[in-house]
Amino acid sequence: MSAERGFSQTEVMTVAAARLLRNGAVCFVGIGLPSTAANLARLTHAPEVVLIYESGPIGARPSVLPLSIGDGELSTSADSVVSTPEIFRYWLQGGRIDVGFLGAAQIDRFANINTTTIGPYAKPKVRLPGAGGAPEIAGMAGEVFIVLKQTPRAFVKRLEFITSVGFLGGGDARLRAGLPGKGPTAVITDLGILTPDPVTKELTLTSVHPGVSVDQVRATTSWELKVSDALQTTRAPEASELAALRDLLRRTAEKHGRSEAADA
Amino acid sequence: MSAERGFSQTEVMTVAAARLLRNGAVCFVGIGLPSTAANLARLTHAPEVVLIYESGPIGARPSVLPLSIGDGELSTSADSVVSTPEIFRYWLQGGRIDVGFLGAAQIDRFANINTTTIGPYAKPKVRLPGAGGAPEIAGMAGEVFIVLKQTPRAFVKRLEFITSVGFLGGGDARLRAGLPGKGPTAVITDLGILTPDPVTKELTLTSVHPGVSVDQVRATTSWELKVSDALQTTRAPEASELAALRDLLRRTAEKHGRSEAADA
Amino acid sequence: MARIASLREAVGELIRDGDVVALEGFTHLIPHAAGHELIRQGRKDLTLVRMTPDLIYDQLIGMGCARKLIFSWAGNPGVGSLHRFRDAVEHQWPRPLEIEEHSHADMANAYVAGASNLPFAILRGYVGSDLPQHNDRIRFIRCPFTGEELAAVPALRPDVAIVHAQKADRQGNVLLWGILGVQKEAVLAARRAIVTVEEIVDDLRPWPNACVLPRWVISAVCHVPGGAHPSYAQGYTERDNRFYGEWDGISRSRETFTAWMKRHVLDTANFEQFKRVFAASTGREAA
Amino acid sequence: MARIASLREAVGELIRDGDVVALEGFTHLIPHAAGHELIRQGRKDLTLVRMTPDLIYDQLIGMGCARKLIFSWAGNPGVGSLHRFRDAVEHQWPRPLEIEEHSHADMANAYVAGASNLPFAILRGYVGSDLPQHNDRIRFIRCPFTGEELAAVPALRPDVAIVHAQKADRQGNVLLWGILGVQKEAVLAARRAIVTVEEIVDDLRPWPNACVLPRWVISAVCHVPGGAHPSYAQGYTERDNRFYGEWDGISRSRETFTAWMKRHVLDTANFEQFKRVFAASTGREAA
Repeated sequence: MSAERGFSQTEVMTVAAARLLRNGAVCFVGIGLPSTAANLARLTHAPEVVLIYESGPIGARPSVLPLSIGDGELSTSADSVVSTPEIFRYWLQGGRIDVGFLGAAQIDRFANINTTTIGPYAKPKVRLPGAGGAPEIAGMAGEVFIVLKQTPRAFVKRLEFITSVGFLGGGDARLRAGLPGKGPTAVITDLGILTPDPVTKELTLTSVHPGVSVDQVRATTSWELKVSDALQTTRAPEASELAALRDLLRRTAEKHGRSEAADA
Repeated sequence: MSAERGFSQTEVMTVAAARLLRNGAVCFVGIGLPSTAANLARLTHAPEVVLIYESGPIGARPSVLPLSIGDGELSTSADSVVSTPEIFRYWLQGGRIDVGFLGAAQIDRFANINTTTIGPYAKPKVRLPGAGGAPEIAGMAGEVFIVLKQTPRAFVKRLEFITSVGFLGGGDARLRAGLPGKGPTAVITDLGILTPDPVTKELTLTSVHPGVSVDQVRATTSWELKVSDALQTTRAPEASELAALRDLLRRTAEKHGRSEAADA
Repeated sequence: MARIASLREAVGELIRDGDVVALEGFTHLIPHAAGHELIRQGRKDLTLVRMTPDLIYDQLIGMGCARKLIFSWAGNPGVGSLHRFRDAVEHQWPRPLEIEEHSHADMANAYVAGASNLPFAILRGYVGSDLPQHNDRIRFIRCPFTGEELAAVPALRPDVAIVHAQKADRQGNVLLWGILGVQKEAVLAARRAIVTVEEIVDDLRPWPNACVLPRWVISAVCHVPGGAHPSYAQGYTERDNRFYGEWDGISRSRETFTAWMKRHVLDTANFEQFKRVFAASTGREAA
Repeated sequence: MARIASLREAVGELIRDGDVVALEGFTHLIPHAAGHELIRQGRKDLTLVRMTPDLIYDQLIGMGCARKLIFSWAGNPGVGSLHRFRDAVEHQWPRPLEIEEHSHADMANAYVAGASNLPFAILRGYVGSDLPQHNDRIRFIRCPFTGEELAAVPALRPDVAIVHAQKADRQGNVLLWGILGVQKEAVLAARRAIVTVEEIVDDLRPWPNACVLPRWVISAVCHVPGGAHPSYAQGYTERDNRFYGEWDGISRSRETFTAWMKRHVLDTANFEQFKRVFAASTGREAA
């Protein structure tokens, strides 16, 4: 945490991601950073956001962050708990999701993501967990927010494996592939926010977090990063946002009995 | 009702049909005669029979006969009530039904049935209710029992419309069509029981009910009816079977407030 | 997001002449009151969709509201024929009725495909049946793995689905239970959805894995106690089996049918008035 | 028809070397005790199927029970990698592990197809993803009505499904609730099914439309209280989140893994003994 600013880079990332979620949106949430940001939104400006987890809960309102996608409180706090096939068939594929909130191990300049392998698929250097729900979330949600920390190993020039699709080769490639929805409209990192160029769909740095330099973002991106002419500085987290986030993380740690419970 | 025998033709039909259902069988039940026979079986020799109705109940144990396929007691007495799509997908198509119990408006010598139209489809003389669940019950159940009253208009030489399949053109035609299960193994009427010839699959009179002559059955069948060399006489309903049936119908009439509630 | 509205408003605003409308409910929870309101408001040229057209579709067809019927079993359960449906099909009265006919398994799967935003469903069905010869929306495809042939049917995507349920809360979340039929699938397959309910409560208090339709998939919730009559709502009303029998007589002739519809539906302003007239004409309560 | 049996008997009689076995449970109700019993009985050459292989599959893979894994997400939820899974894929230890990899939506649909006795499922999926290039069981077909292209995947039909549930009655009917995952579909898709339960009661007393698996689709019901540990059974036990964290350390090296498995699984006769050893080694209860 930066002493003079009073918040960490992870905190500003989480708050920035949470702010993007409009009140009333129906949001398909992955565990980890996406779940932290989505629940922070729900506890601050977006009390009517509808959180859907792939394990079955629709309209979950957990009092603490789930450590897993199937934690009991997701179920007991939800409007409805349906089977996992129903979640994927009637709700995600059904076209009822406004926002898919994803994490990623690696991302390229067109917001395609890899969560499968580092190195060749048949002989991986690092075997990652795999697809999970991401390919169809990325394909079917109205729009997609991606949250991950910005490092050269994560923001790569060329993905060795595309697990889930962003804008493919850019331009109208996604549209031509027949995918509904807008695709990834924001990538929120610990350093700033990247959004796709309206025409080329290449990720462009449109906001840097307070105290972060453009050079810092460039240095942690393996491709030659485009920077917006209208680059903004992310509004610093409000005291109320920080208080809500910290309170959520404190309650979560107490409940789960370990401090690393929440990875935000 | 025949005074000297002490039971009606409808009663002996219902009892004969009920007896065919073995204890523990999983039975997909249509409303009307099939439901009466299946519930009589459950209340007499087959307490462990599992009755499934297309509206959703699995393991229904109604105290009175349902007037409709969706009566409330089917639901409250069942082991489980699932959605109608689940009934047709996981349970019927899933191959979990031992016996499909059907009624019919018309039947031919290969036990194909018509419940769609009398007269041409586009200009029907009589418009019947249509297929309902029957085409897939007839196709997917392990075996099929068909219950209907024997009249020349019902037992026809050639169906103008095949709604649900028996043995198609006979012989191995059903097998060649790729249908699982044995098809209709018994047609139970108010006069006797017809079963398919093992080779030709043509319906053959194998049992006449007490007091019924073969000529009577022939006269109510529009094709030249085959009669088994080993023709039997249906065992007369036991006092206990008749008592259970009449008690069921009396309770049903009281519950539904009208005597025509049960059509058996 | 669901808004709480009168049935008159909901039908007036959400259903247009020519719409494809599915009123579902498998014997249980049939939205009869909503059907009456369609008749009162004189909706025309509707394509009506329903697995088991029963009395309410007989009424809509007999009153000339429908251009086409998509169905799988059209009868008066446990009683016999639907006379108005038959008169329309056999004698084109009061107007010709186009029919598109399926099996239950097909329609149930077609609703699932609609709810799942798939263009079609596959099923093991129709082998040896003559139905596919009369309905070109039943086709056959091969499994890309085993080569097996399976029936394929297009998804059902009605403009409007109407269902009846036991409870809603004040936000418009809906809880139903008992025989669920295809109601959830019909609501999710449709562009707009109207739900009539027995009761509106502060808190639904659903049990685990209860069938809840969230407020944001419903267009309007209408408080219409007894609105399933002569069908029923488990825990609230009993099925009026006698009326199903009586309908056979009422609907047998065009004259008695027309007179009954005028007195009970056209000349009543809403379902509350219908219930009063029904009680007066039968000597018993409609729900 | 389900019979009530010990877990040792059920695994001994119903699962053979080389079987395709699905242990399902989406974070909730994971049948860990049954997985331990497979290891104790030394089952080999299994094809393991599971949407989210977690600790129990890490253990089965690390102990050399599996020849192949069919999955969609293999990680320690909220913690990180499955080290034994990675060691098998990256270094073929203790034996090579063939993998067949899908997405969640695909596997969920494939279980539905299996439960529905269909040879394949269709879904809107995989567009732009590299997965189909590495898995020829993901294909594409055209809608016979609209011409749209859709993904097609073969049905999952395991030899055996194993799930954990809250309750059974003495006839073997099973009730589960909360996060249901794909358990019902897995049981119905499989040829044989084993259900471990928290409790066996005289009367299930299910609420309306509860998720009940009838006795006649289950091969054996085994009374194994806490048998989901470190997963949980809603209403009975809490998820042991600490153990998920600790597993990261235990499983990181082959040596600590092997020692842990020997002490906790190979050297214990059943789940009751496992619970005692676990309590001794951690100072807390396993469920």
